[in-house]
Amino acid sequence: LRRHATRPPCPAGTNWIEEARQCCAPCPAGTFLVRHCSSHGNDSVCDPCPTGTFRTQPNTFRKCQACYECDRQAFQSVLSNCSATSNIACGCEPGRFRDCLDERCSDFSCRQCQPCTGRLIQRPCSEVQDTLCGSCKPDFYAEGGECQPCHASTPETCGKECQRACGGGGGRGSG
Amino acid sequence: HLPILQWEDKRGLAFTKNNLNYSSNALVIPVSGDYYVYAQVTFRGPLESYSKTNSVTEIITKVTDSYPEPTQLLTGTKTLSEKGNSWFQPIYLGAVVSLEVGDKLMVNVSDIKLVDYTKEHKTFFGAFLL
Amino acid sequence: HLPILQWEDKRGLAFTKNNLNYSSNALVIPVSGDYYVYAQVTFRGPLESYSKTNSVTEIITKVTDSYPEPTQLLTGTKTLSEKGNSWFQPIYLGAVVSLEVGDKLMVNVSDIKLVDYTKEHKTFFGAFLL
Amino acid sequence: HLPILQWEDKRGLAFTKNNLNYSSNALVIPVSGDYYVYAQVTFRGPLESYSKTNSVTEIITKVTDSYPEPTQLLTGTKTLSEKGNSWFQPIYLGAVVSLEVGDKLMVNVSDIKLVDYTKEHKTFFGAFLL
Repeated sequence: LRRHATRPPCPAGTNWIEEARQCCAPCPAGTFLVRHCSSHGNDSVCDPCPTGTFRTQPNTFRKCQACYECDRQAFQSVLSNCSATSNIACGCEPGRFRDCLDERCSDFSCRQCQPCTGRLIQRPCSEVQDTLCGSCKPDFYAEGGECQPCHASTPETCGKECQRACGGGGGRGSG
Repeated sequence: HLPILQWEDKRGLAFTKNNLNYSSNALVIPVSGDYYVYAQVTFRGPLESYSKTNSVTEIITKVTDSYPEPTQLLTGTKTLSEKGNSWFQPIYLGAVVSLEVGDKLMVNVSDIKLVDYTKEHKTFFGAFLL
Repeated sequence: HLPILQWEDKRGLAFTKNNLNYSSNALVIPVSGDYYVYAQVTFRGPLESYSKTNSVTEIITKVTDSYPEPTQLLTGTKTLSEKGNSWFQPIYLGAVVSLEVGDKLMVNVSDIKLVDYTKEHKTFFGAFLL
Repeated sequence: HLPILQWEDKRGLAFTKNNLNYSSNALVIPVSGDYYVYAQVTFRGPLESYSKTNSVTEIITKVTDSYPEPTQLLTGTKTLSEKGNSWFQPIYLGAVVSLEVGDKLMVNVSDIKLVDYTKEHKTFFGAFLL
């Protein structure tokens, strides 16, 4: 035996409204329920979501959801503004990529792309990952993990790698 | 979506009453009103060395039959600075939320493997009507 | 005094009722009594070109017209040990305090730039009469 | 057992009422029922000439005359990663528990020397009947 009256399931496309103890057609996305329907079920009163709020789906909620905000302090930028039917979407300002807190990446900071000074760019910086730097550019030679310009070296400082990359006696005034 | 925690609702310190029942990982709201909802999750590591994660997150969410997306009510996110050795990190959340009869409350976590479920007084979840 | 946080009191999950209204950054107590007062602030950093933050603090204060100084009711202060990379630190506070009609409750923080204001479920503030 | 904290129950923000009295370090339950019990302890260190602390723990326990062992109701335990310099770590706990008249509630800590007892708004303890 069921102690309290169970309610009949609502016909497809309608939601049970406890207050009205009946099924009503939901309000469209981008709106919320102001007044539930009368007995014939499809005359609910719905209002548009106020600015700064949204509903992505048809619903029988009394309020819309608050929009998120982009973290301007962390150099996030707005990819698409919050609308009545969609939350704000945030990305990174140019020259920065997302440093995600976890796999979901719902929280992220925007770190500066590395410049690859003196190096070839194997994969450019994008919204989701840092620049991938390649080997030294022509006229640059590798030294201590950095790429130094050939013209900056002198015969005395131009070691084996420098000579290989910069050809012969090294940088200034050579040839 | 993030993994949902399962709870003990009868044994030990756990209990439910006034029709605020627990079923399929959720507290089911019996009467519309304002509830103080709270949960603590104790996370513990070490993290697997390969894991890129260095944060833990706990979210209390609301699911309503008539709406396809869960609503995040309360979120606690903490970065970890004790990567290597063993660590403990409790996250407590609590606040008043307006709920409708039939709403379901759940606790999601960023990584279920990091949850310390060994002692009932370290990880807990509840709600009461104001 | 420490900076005072501003709050949303109508949109989304936010609401006020029973005359417990929000005005000029404060919850205004409508009737004397014991209230459970709570707030969570999620702090996050580091901010580039910003001196390294060693700690974050959240304080729930009470201001009474009849007394010039705010009273600190609840304080959460946490040192930070996250090196260099981005960090998140939630601080939750909650307790029962005796309040008089007209008292104003506010949340102060050590540094407003470090507050994560981007999602309503990460930083919140409220009170209810027992 | 872990050391038990002592509390101020009259001066400043502290108060007791409705026969929920404080005696010998415990809140004594005057009437059986469900209570929301909470406590925050702010720990701080390091203390000179003191071994490095790896973690801090706060436990709200219940002692019942009819049972020789205290029951751990709520536990917050946090490892510390602050290297050398001074650190602060608040731990907040709160939940609903079913209590009987005469039950005694206490707060235990891993190390009493590390408790910041200097300001009443940083370390506090309380309960209220639902």
